[in-house]
Formats: sequence, structure tokens, C-alpha cells
Amino acid sequence: MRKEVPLVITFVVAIIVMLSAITTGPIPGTSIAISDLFRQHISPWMTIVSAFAVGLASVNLLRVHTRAIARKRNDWIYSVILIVTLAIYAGFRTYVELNLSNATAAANYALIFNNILTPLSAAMWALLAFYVASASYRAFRARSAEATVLLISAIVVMLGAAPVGALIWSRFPDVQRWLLEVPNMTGQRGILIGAAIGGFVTSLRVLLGMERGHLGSAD
Amino acid sequence: MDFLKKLQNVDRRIIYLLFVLALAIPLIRPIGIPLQISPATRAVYNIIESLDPATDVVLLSFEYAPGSGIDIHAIPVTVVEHLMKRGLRWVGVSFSPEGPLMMNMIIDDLESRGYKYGEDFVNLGYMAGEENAIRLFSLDTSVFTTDSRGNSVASLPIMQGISTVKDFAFVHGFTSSDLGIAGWLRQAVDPLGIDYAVGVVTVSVPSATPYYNSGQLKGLLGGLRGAAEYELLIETPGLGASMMDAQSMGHLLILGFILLGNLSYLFGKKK
Amino acid sequence: MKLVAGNIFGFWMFLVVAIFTLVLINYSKSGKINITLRKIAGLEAIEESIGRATEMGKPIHFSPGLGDIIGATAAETFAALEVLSYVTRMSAKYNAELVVTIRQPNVFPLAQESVKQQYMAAGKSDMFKEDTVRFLSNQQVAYTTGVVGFMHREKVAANIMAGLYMGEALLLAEAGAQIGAIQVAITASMTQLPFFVAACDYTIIGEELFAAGAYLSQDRIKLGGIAAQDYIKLAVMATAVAGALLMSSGSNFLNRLLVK
Amino acid sequence: MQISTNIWHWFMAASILAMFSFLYKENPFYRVAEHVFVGSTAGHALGMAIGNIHRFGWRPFFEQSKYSLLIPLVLGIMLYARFIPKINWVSRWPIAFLVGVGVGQSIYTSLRTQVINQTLGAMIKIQGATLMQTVNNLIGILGLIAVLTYFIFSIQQKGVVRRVAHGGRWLMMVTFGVSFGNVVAGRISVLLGQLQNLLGTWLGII
Repeated sequence: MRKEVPLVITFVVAIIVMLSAITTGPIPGTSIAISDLFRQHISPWMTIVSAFAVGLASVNLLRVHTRAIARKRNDWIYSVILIVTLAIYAGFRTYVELNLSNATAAANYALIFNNILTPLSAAMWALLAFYVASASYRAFRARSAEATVLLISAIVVMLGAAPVGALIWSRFPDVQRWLLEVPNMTGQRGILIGAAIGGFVTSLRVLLGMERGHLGSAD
Repeated sequence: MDFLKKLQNVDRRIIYLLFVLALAIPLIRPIGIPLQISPATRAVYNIIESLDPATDVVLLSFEYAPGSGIDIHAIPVTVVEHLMKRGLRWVGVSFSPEGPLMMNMIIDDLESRGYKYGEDFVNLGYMAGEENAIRLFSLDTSVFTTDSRGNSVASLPIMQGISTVKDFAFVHGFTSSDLGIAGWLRQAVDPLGIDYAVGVVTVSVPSATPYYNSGQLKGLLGGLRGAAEYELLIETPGLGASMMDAQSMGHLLILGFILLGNLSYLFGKKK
Repeated sequence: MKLVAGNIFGFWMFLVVAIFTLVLINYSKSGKINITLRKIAGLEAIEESIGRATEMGKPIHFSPGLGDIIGATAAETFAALEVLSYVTRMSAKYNAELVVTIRQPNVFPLAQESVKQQYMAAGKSDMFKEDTVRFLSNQQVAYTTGVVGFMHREKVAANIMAGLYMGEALLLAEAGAQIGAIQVAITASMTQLPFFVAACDYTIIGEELFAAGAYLSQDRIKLGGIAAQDYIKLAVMATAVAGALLMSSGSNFLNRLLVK
Repeated sequence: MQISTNIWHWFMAASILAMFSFLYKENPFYRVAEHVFVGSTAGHALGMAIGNIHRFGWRPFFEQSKYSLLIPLVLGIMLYARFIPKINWVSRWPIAFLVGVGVGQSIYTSLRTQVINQTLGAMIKIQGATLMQTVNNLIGILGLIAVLTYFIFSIQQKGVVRRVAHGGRWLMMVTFGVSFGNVVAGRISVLLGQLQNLLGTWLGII
């Protein structure tokens, strides 16, 4: 029972979700269409279960950091910072969510969201530009024929994408477009098809319970 | 050739410094390099030009987080500007948690200019469940009972006559991941046959291009460059246009790095 | 109940392919066919990198990617979790500390359960701790910031990244490169592959992600699945060529059949 | 030049500088920014999750008598059974549910939308209006075969197979190069946005 129930749940839910996208009309012998079953039940259920999963994950985050504080590990002060900010944001956001008509609260939340979270996020993201610069210096080297191919197509695309490229040679944008639409598209298509086939077989194994590391073994 | 050897192992911090200078200088003193407009950008412009402000409502879907910055945010800013110029109404929705807040940054600006929330535009808020939620919303827009401000969606003037995604004249997405596009195509565009265009971060342009070529996407705006092109089309320069020079310099410097890196590598190897 | 137009061919093909895959899996399971996989350079490096982590007394970091188990990315994440099983087994074998960081809350319970089970199976339950699998943040940049900080502070010896990656890939890979960790990236995320190629020691590309589980475990069921993947690919190639030839000779019969 | 007097602009500048300081080396400023960032986003998600449970579960259950919502509410609570060793196993039911949704969404679509549609994309008339188009079309079909050949695992790469697979690898390298070239522009844009914030919004020199 402990082993079978989860497998049955996965199988039944998966079949409903799958058929809901591609069938119309009621299930024979009933008046319910699978797509309605999905729309009215499975989908909102999933939103709710996912939300509980966020809670579970947050409990883990809190436990990891409260332990760090309790044991006075190096840098425990940072764990305090994390827990305090988490509590403030979670508390405030919850209040906003439960009182949607309170526009002032929403506006104040937007203030601490836009002005703290947005710059942090964008600043971290901006580090990528520096890393691209240093990676292009250190790592993009013509070590082999393959690496050279990668290098040349990257250079052509860069010249085609920036307005300055067209000033150097007016055809750069055309060559860039050709690379993008012919070899790039073909390569992408191959990778996409391969990965989709791999994904299909992997999903099939999960569907039929052949892959169940995540469900644990019998105990 | 000691110099080349040293060059091969130059401290990465020097590279960082050079890079920041190359971008900051043209930002302070722009040069004015001309810009070509791509057909995919023009396609979006033409669609919006062809809509009728009296009857048509546009759906905008925001699926990006603040982290992607202006590379994506500049796109909805200019597209919304175009909609407003033409007097078109729009409904905003989001399937990524930070989307509504990004949308509000645009809405705040519109409200300060006198446009009316609920009549000219509305922010329905965020719905969890990613692809799943896209499908649910596409089949029945009333899954949002209240908007992001707690108003009853059914009572909003702009929502009258809208019950599925097919009731919108045009759908434009803004997404920072490939999944956003694939999700919309799978769940709404292909099965329901709606007109859909999308603005993406520059990184996603290669993976989005096949969808544009196959006609599944009616238009494609790629990153800050796409925004800059669009700003030119609607003749309202904004964030994108002001930064194209610095972007060119950044490109040149990176090309220079690649070249220098390879030269020092080749000479270093010969020794 | 009827199939929606556009899915008739797709649905029957789905059934045919699924049954065919099951037959091959069963043949492989019962030993009727033996499948030997070609070498996938890089997957062997995982064990080596874990061995080195043990020598250095530093932890291994594993990330199952940024994908969720709901939506289109499900399969990539499942494939990454298969790699995680192997990494956990190796960590148990070499007594190397493993830390798994998680972005998607839905993936968290799966990864935790999976790691716990593998340690139990290896008789090393005590190696599993509350902070072995750590949720950081579901905001992708915040997750990345957390991972980068963690890798720098703990000076991880090996960094193994499997599954779906987005823009932050280079942040993760550069952080690993700066602290000198051996890095193995296993992903089908096309836009990020060039950065992994540049900054990682080993990069495993595209469908290889889905073959990794079978390759590492040599499990007969999984190997059977790989054989099925190969036949499906051959069928795709044949269809594409036949379709192109038919189109060139003026018939769009095959194209119409596929969209039925 | 006019330095901003808005407190939030100063905070924004501090965030950017804290993150950028990491370029020099890992340091306490970065650590503070990192922990604030992880904490705030995790808190935001938690608040949103509670909101979703309330909006899509709690309220419809009590106010609209949608009693079937008891199922996900119970499943959700079952996730927490993992903290109680004796009934640990029930936490696998909600996991099984989530996995089911995931598999159901991806299994058919990966075949229909990706494999079939992409194969269709390759099934085009080879002879084009111009020689260039014909060449492009040939690259399209032959390139696809080469890339797929590279991904064949159960045949050893020898002889012709090896050569075709190699061709596939080369084509993929072009693809990666294109991706890299495109990414560069995007990354620069994001950094430009930050420089604009620092130099314009905060320092007021542009």
C-alpha cells in the first residue's frame, strides 16, 4: 500500500493531465469532460499543493539557519540577517495577500520590493557582463578546430548584433541573420528533438513507476 | 616575449575595470551610431498599428523578474507607449511572481499621466502554476476573480465582453525565459489560434527565432536593441536608444579581449 | 470523448512509441538484448572529482538545475535527479560531504527523499543531515547569489550542475572556476551551453543529459530506454528525409499526416 | 552633477556596489547583500504561497463550499509528515501528485510539440528559388541528421557514423557560438542599466 498508492496517484493524475489537453467531450458513461476535470480540479489543486511545498522549503531554509545560529557557527550573524529579512517580507507579503483591497499596504510593499529586491537582483545579474568579458579573454581560445568554429560564429554574431558592426562591414547583419536562421536553427532543432525524445522516455519511466528514487524504496 | 606571457595571465580585475570604463564613457558622452530596424520588430509595430481602438483590447503577459533589468523592461515600456499613443486598451496578466510588480512600475507612470486604471488598462495579478496557469487562464479568463488591487474583475469596464483569451485582438508577452514562449505556444497559441508576439531578453533571441520563422510568433522584440528599434518606429526615444552606443563599445572591447586572448595564447604556445 | 484535431496522429504515435519503448525496456531487463553505450566523455569525471573532494576534505556541490517538476521542464529535472542519485552514491562511497542546493520548492522534497534513500541504501544514513539538501530561494538570481556565496565560503572541491539552466549559468560556473573546483555541467539548455563549455572542465550536452542516468547506473531498464531513444531518433531522421523528398517531388502527404 | 537626495537611490547604489565588490573578492558587504537577497525573495515567495492557499483554497472552500478542495489542502499538509518519522511515508502522496502533473504535462507535449513539430519544420521542399536557398535547405536536413547521429548512444562512434556525428558536433559549435554572440549583447544591456542607475539616478552625471 505504501509503495503502490503513490505510483497509482502519479499514473492517474498524469493520464488525466495528458488527456485533458488533447480530448474533448465527456468521458464515456459520465457527463464530465477530462478537460473540465483538469481545469476545475487538478489545476487549482496543484497551485495549492505547490504553495504548501514553498512552505516546506522555507522550513528547511529556516532550520538550516537557526541551527547555524544555535551553534554559533562562523558568520552566524548573516543567518540572523537572513531570518529577519525573511520574516519581514513573508509577514508583509502575507498581509498584502490577505487584504487585497488595502491599496496602501500594497503600495508600501511595492516600495520595499522595488527598491531593495530589484536593485539587488539587477546588480547580481549585471555581474554576468563582467564574467562574459573575462571568460572571453581567458576561455574562448582557438584550442581546437571545434573551439575555433565556436569562436568565429560568436564574433560574427556579435558584430552583426551591435550597431557598430554594420559600420565595419555592411553585410555583417546579413551574415549574422544567416548564421542565426540556417546553421543555428538546424543545430537547435537537432538538440531540441534529441532532448525531447530523451525527455519523453524519461517521463515514461516515471509515469510507469520504473523511476522512483524520489518516492523512496519500500520501508 | 615576457609581455605576452604576462598578458596571458592578466588579473581578471584589470579586465573588469577596462570593461566598466568602456561602457561608462559613451554613456556619459554618446556618439550616435545609426541603427537598422529588423523585420521582426516592424511586424509587432504593424500589428498594433492595424488594431482598432474602438473595439480591440490587447493582452499583455509579464513573465520576467527584476533581475533581467532593462534588457527586457525597456520592451513593455515602449510597447505600452505605442498602445497608449494609439488609444488602445490593455489587460495585463502575469505567470511569474514578480511580474505584477514590474507591470505596476509602468502603470504608476501611466496613472501619473492621467490614464485611468480599470478603463484604459488593468493588472490582473499573478497566477501560480506556470504553464498550467496559462492554459487555465486562456480557456477562461474569469479564473481571476479579483485583480491585483482587489477589484472584482467582472465589474471592470475593460473586461466587458472578455471571457477567453480569444477575445483579445492581440496577445503580447514579455518573458525572460524560453519557457514563457514555449508555454504560451503549447497552451494557448497553437491550440486556440491566437495572434501572439513576444518580447524577450537578448539571450533568448536565437531560441525564439525558429518560432518566429515558423509563424507561431507574429513578431519578436529582442532585448534592449529591439526596444531601441521600436522606440525609433514610434518616434519616442527612450531607454533603449540612449544606450546603443555604449553597447557597441562593450561589444568592441569584448572582441578585443577575444583577439588579445587568442594572440597571447598562440604566441605563448609557440615558445 | 474525442481527440482534438491536430492530435490524432500525435496521440496514436504516442501510444506506438510508448509501447515500443516498453518492449525494448523489457527485452533489456530480461537480458534478451544487451546494450552498450558509447563513451560519454565527462560523465566519468564525476567520480574522479568526488574522489578529489575527499582528498582535499572539501564538500561537493550539486545543483539539480532551475527547472521545476511541473510544466515543460519536468523531464530535465527528473534526469538531473537521476544524476543526483549517482552523485550521492559516490559521496557515500568516498565519504565526501555533499551539499545539494535547490531553487524550486517542488523539487525540494524529491531531492531530499532521493538523497536520504541513497545514503540509507549505502548504509551511511548518518551522512544525511538537514542541511545536506538546502532550499535557497525560488527567485533565480537570489538562488544563484546564494550558491555563489556558498561555494566561495566553503571552497567546494567539485561542482556538479545537472538539469535546466538559464542566464545565471555563467555566474555559477565562473564562481566555481575562480575557486578552482572541478566542474561538470550536464544540460540541454542550449543558450547556456557555450558558457559551460568555456568555464567548466567537462560539459555534457543535450540529450546526453537524458542518457546520463543510464550511463552512470548501467541499470538495464534505463539502458533499454536509451535503445528506444536511439530507434525513435532513427525514425525521426527517416521521416524528415522522406518528408523533404516528398515535398521536393510535389507531395505534402506526410506533412498533412503529421498534423492530423 | 547633482547627487540624489532620495534615500532609496542611495540604497540602490549600495546594493549595486555591494554586489560589484564581489568582483574584487568575497567580502562582508557581499555577504550581507546575499543574505538579505535570499531572505527577502524566500519571504516574498512564502507570502505569495500563503496568499495562494488562501485565495485558491481556503476561501473557495469556506465561502463557495467547494469541498473537493479538501483534497489538495490535505495533500499539502501531508508534505509535512516527513518531520514525523512514523508517518513519514504519507509525505510521498503529495509528491506523487506533483510528479503526476509534471509528467502529464510534459510526456505528450514533448512528443507532439517538440519532436513532431520540429520534424515537420525540417520537412521542406529542398529546391529553393535561389541556389542559396537550396543550399540552406540542404544544410537544414543534412545538419539535422548529423546532430541526431551524434546523439545516438547505443552504436559506437566508428567509421561513417563517427564522421557524421563529428559534423553534427561542428554544427552544434556554430549554434553555441551564435548563442554566445547573442548573449553578449544582453549581458551588456543589463550592466548598462546598472551604470545608468549609478551614474544617472544616483550621481546625476548623465
